[in-house]
Amino acid sequence: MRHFKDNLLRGLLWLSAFLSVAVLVMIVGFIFYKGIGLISFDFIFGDYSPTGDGGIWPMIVTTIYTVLISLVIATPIGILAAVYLQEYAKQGRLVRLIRFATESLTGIPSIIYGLFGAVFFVTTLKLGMSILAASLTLTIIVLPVIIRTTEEALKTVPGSYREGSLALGTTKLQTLYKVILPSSMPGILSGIILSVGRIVGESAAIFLTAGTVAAMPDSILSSARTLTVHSYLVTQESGDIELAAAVGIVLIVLILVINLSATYISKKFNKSTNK
Amino acid sequence: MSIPTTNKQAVEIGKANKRKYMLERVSQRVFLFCALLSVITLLLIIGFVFYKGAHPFVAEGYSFIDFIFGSDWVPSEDKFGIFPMIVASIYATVGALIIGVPIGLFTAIFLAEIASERLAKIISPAVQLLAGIPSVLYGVFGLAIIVPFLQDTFGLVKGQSLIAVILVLAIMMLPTIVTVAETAIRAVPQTYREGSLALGVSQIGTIFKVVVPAAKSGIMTAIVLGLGRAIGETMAVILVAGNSLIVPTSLTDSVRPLTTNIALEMGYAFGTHQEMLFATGIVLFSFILILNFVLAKISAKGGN
Amino acid sequence: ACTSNSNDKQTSDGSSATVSISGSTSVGPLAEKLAAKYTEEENTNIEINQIGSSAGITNAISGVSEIGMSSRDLKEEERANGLNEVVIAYDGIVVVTHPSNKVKDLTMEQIKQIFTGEVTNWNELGGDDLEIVVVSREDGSGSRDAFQEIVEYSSGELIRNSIIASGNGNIKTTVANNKHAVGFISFEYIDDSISTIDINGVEATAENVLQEKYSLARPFLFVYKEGQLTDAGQRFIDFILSEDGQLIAAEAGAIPVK
Amino acid sequence: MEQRKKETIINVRDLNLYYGDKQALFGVDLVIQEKEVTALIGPSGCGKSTFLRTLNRMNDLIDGVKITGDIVIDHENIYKSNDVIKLRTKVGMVFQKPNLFPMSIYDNVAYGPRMQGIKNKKDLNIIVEESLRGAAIWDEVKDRLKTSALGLSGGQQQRVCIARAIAMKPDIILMDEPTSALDPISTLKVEELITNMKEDYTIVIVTHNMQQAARISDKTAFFLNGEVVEYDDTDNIFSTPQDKRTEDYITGRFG
Amino acid sequence: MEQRKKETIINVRDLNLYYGDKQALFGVDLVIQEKEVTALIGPSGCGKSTFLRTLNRMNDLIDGVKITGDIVIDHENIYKSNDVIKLRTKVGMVFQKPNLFPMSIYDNVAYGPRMQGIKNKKDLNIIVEESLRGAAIWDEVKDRLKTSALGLSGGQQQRVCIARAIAMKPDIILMDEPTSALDPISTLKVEELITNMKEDYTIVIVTHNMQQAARISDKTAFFLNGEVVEYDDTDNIFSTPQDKRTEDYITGRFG
Ligand SMILES: Nc1ncnc2c1ncn2[C@@H]1O[C@H](COP(=O)(O)OP(=O)(O)OP(=O)(O)O)[C@@H](O)[C@H]1O
Ligand SMILES: Nc1ncnc2c1ncn2[C@@H]1O[C@H](COP(=O)(O)OP(=O)(O)OP(=O)(O)O)[C@@H](O)[C@H]1O
Ligand SMILES: [Mg+2]
Ligand SMILES: [Mg+2]
Ligand SMILES: O=P([O-])([O-])[O-]
Repeated sequence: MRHFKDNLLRGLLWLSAFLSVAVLVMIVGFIFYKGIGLISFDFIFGDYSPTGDGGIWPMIVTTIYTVLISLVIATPIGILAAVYLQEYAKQGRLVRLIRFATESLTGIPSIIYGLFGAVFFVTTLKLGMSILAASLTLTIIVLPVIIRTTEEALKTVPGSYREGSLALGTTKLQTLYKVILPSSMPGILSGIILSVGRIVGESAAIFLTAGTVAAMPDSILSSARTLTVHSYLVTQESGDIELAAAVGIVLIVLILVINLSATYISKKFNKSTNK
Repeated sequence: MSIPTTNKQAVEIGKANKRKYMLERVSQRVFLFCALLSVITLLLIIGFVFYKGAHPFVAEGYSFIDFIFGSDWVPSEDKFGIFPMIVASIYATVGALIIGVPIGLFTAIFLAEIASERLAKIISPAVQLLAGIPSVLYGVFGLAIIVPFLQDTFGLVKGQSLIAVILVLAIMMLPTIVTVAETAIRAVPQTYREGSLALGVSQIGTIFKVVVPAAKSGIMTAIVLGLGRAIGETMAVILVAGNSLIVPTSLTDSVRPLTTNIALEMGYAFGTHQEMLFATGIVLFSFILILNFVLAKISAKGGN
Repeated sequence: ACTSNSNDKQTSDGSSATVSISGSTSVGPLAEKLAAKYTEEENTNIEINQIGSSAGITNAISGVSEIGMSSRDLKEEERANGLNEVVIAYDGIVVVTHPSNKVKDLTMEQIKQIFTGEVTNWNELGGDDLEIVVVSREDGSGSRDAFQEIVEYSSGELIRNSIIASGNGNIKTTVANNKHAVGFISFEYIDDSISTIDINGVEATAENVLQEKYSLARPFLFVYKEGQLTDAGQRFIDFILSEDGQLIAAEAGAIPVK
Repeated sequence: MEQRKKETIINVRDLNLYYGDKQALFGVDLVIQEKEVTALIGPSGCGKSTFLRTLNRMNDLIDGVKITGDIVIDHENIYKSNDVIKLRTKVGMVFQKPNLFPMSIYDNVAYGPRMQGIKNKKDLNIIVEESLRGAAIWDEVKDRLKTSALGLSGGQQQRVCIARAIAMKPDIILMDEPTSALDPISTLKVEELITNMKEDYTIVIVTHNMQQAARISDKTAFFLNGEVVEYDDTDNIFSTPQDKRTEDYITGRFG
Repeated sequence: MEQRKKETIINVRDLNLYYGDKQALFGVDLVIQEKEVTALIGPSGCGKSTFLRTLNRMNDLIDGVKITGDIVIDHENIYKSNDVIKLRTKVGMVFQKPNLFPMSIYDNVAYGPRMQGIKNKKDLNIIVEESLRGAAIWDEVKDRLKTSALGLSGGQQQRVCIARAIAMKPDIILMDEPTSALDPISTLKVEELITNMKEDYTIVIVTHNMQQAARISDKTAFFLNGEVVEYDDTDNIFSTPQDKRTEDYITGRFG
């Protein structure tokens, strides 16, 4: 009986993993199958042309800008907020409020962020439709993700590390950046990787704040079009699935590169602290 | 005689340490400020949405009850009822949870506990990659593969349906759930596993009775984040939902969830129509807040 | 960089001015093509954001953009803000079905019956015994407004369980993948994946529109606030209305003003 | 001694164990009689824990561990059979550091029996009480059985760990310094317990406390650098060690 | 005894400690002389660890802990001063379970000094070597200083923990059963070390090993249920305990 239940559960575990992987293979396979025909040097590095035979280089550059700016702002704020919640705050009303706020933020549809960004950053703060306004909106979107994952990572650091360090007459701050943060780095990093995904994949919030200008941005105050917004417009308006998929291939490769570099950095980090 | 542990009046603090304490105090303020930023933005967003969305009810004499329970949404004829969308949102979210959560958690367990390190090292990053695929592409995939598949396999007149939405959302929440839950499960101390295995408990028994419960908090986070993705998703859903304005009675009906309604019409809306879309946002908000509240209660109960 | 209109951008040393335009996603592609041609010769920077007609009009009113693009007529409240409008081209709308559909010709009345749910099977119209699946655009869409006005039914009459697709491309993909479906799109988007329906025996072509034989058409508008249009903006509009500009519009699938 | 007539229950032959490239056990031969207490002593890092963990295959969990040689328990070559669950039900274990689960005290002790299918509340209550009494902790926890086990002090936790192992009624119990976190009174209780348990169980215990080894064990094995230097009746080891190194170690302690 | 002339370094008066509602220490009074070894003994859960942790305010880390009473260390009321850093630099600690950081052995030992601003490599090298020698672990780890400290066996890890505390050159060192995870040889070395350290440091040690208390300590305090039952010269405690409960406890051990 026990055996049967075990085997059933084990079977379900394998089945679930298989399904997840199968879905992944199907989606990525679909995107590559549809889009690979359009991929060429000119497509990736060429300038955009509205007649359809141009490239997507301006969108690639815009996408990289948004990822970098959003992360540069959101990562430190998110980590520090998580540190406050886990390491400093006494469990109480304030913490519950902050947690509740963070959790609620994760559930807000991006379209609402987009509308908010369009009114607050674009109009009220007079940033105009721009990469900066979009990045600030994205910062709000990924902040909860970074906070939550960092909190979980911090929780896994054994209390004995904190005691060991504090008993040596170090401050909380020293303990934090010498012992606690290094030990929770892999968890924090997975949060950042999730955030990159969210930023790169966002469309609704971006096109309301950065617009859809299909040209190389002059500065972060320029209005511009990210890869995802591009594939969104292409799908909605021209129904050109091949083109949307081709942009998708570029997106996937871009995400892959970002993830691999993040993993590489985390490995280096671990080497210098652990081994 | 009592000595409070947090004594405010400083008594002779070492010179070298003064700077450290200063830094400590300053940094704590900075940390607090960062933590409060999410509260501030939440308040700003709520304020903004409510300001816009409450206007028709406060100033233009529309009835909120009619808005919630009305089943006609014809903006050009001044009819704003979102009942079908509320029902659609609930069905779609619950459906996606029912499919996505077990598969996601089981995949996470598989990767953390069952798969060889080699296999996990290949699959985990691949699943993380899925998290990065833009939702539009999921929508395209849904429109080009899932919708025709449903049409052909079940002989439907149209594949744009509640079930298509559920499938797409379930797929979309997978990577988040798998990644976060896997991290949490891996973090469970090895001593728990040893303790259980040494009692002659099978690996599977150990996983489900000791390891998973010990990772509960992280798993809840995974579900909350996955749920967030499902509720907040618009672009993929627009493409596969069909967006019909009917109260769904079967999985094969076309539906229009709340988010979709906002995204679909916001670019074209003006005046009261636009404000009603913000009002839809308020309903969505309440929906999310209630869900978070329920989840928090559940996880608190489990914590005892 | 488009909060301010082009006045601020125009510098005395003769470097390029910027004209910011935002609005309809139907007008957007045409505007992009016109701008591409125009900026080849003129030292002007034209920013085009495709964010929907209403958003574009709002931007034109608030000054976020210099010019708004609309694929529908202005509403009373919008006009009240002192907006000017220029028709830059017309756009034909065509009813489309799955290529396998035998029905090739319908009357206006039949189209109305389809979209209001009076007719629910293709065999009532001489086609196969297949249920009809209606695909429409979202409420507020310029295309839908125009279509309903000409076919003469209201949003409230639209059959309830119709699929609502959020763009020309989306309608096209949906119809191309469903042998039950019928929808409507702009002329620009016609291709082999769908089949087009003649109305009262008249084919959907630009020529037939110009000769007023084919009535499913609506204007593409540029709107701007009185006094806010810059020289650069004015010159761009002039270019569009010129012979060269209208030629480009025709090539792009739109119907010239003259 | 009359125990001599007892049967061999564990037979270890030429056991080598490697952590990756690093060898931790070198050709260990050891024959353990049933219903005796066998003590493993030796300096830190000599491989006592490692050896102990081979007996219920807990080393299987560590990546890169390689084992050669044979261990026969109850006529079955445990590294040839695949039924680790049966093995571990038969061979219980108490670890060096308490490793209670994040559940209530009751649930910790009832965990093993429950997983074996015992559902009846009364049966479970009896098992839990008996086991906790057996581990000399019943009186301290009987009023808080439903509170989290992690709120106990280290010593209390370790005794609940022992109770948890006892609850499975195994044939053999492996103990890795089970009393190193206990106070003398509890230690004494546990030692008494071990002496009593000898009637029913075979016990293999790692200890640093030579007095303890002398007090409770029948046989003692002295480990050094992954080898068994000397293995004999406990009396002989402590009175007339054969090997110079054993003598050094023992006298070093009491010298 | 000549130590009598030594000065009081720790003076505890009427100390009560509560974990939330639960009182764990009851009116503890204790005067500790400098450059002596004071042993705290008592059954499991009696509050020894809790008391020890009040001396460097490690209990501050636990939510809901409330303390009343006074602890004066080196003429300073430590719960009136806000400088915990200074306090903890002056009062080092070794824990019951080894708690090395996931860094190299070298970095673990150099951690404290580095945090105090010592950057010079040569100075650090000297401190690390001296501390490791002091903890009787230098020979075992000198060739792998740069490898992870978590790869060491429990006993080795605990000795590195002691080295880490020594590296801070504190006045007072608190030790919570520091040798419970050590084998006899290392234990002996550490005991010797403690006896030597007495020249420079004041040591407060929690131990379950009464022999150890007798061997190394000058004073012994016997705790029971959060109270100090008896506190006196170690010789007196073990030869002529005044309180019946002390006697029971001690004889229970050796009875
Ligand atoms: N997981 C592991 N990977 C690599 N080496 C290990 C591992 N566990 C133990 N070792 C090494 O194997 C040797 C034996 O370790 P073991 O823990 O068996 O010693 P021990 O006799 O139990 O010591 P102690 O008395 O301190 O518990 C030690 O040198 C240790 O460093
Ligand atoms: N964090 C805590 N919260 C609540 N109660 C606690 C906590 N830590 C310890 N206690 C309780 O306080 C009492 C004293 O515990 P303490 O750890 O000081 O005992 P001890 O004498 O050190 O025992 P041992 O010898 O087992 O280490 C015990 O009853 C214990 O259950
Ligand atoms: Mg060991
Ligand atoms: Mg203790
Ligand atoms: O041109 P529309 O996108 O408004 O139909």
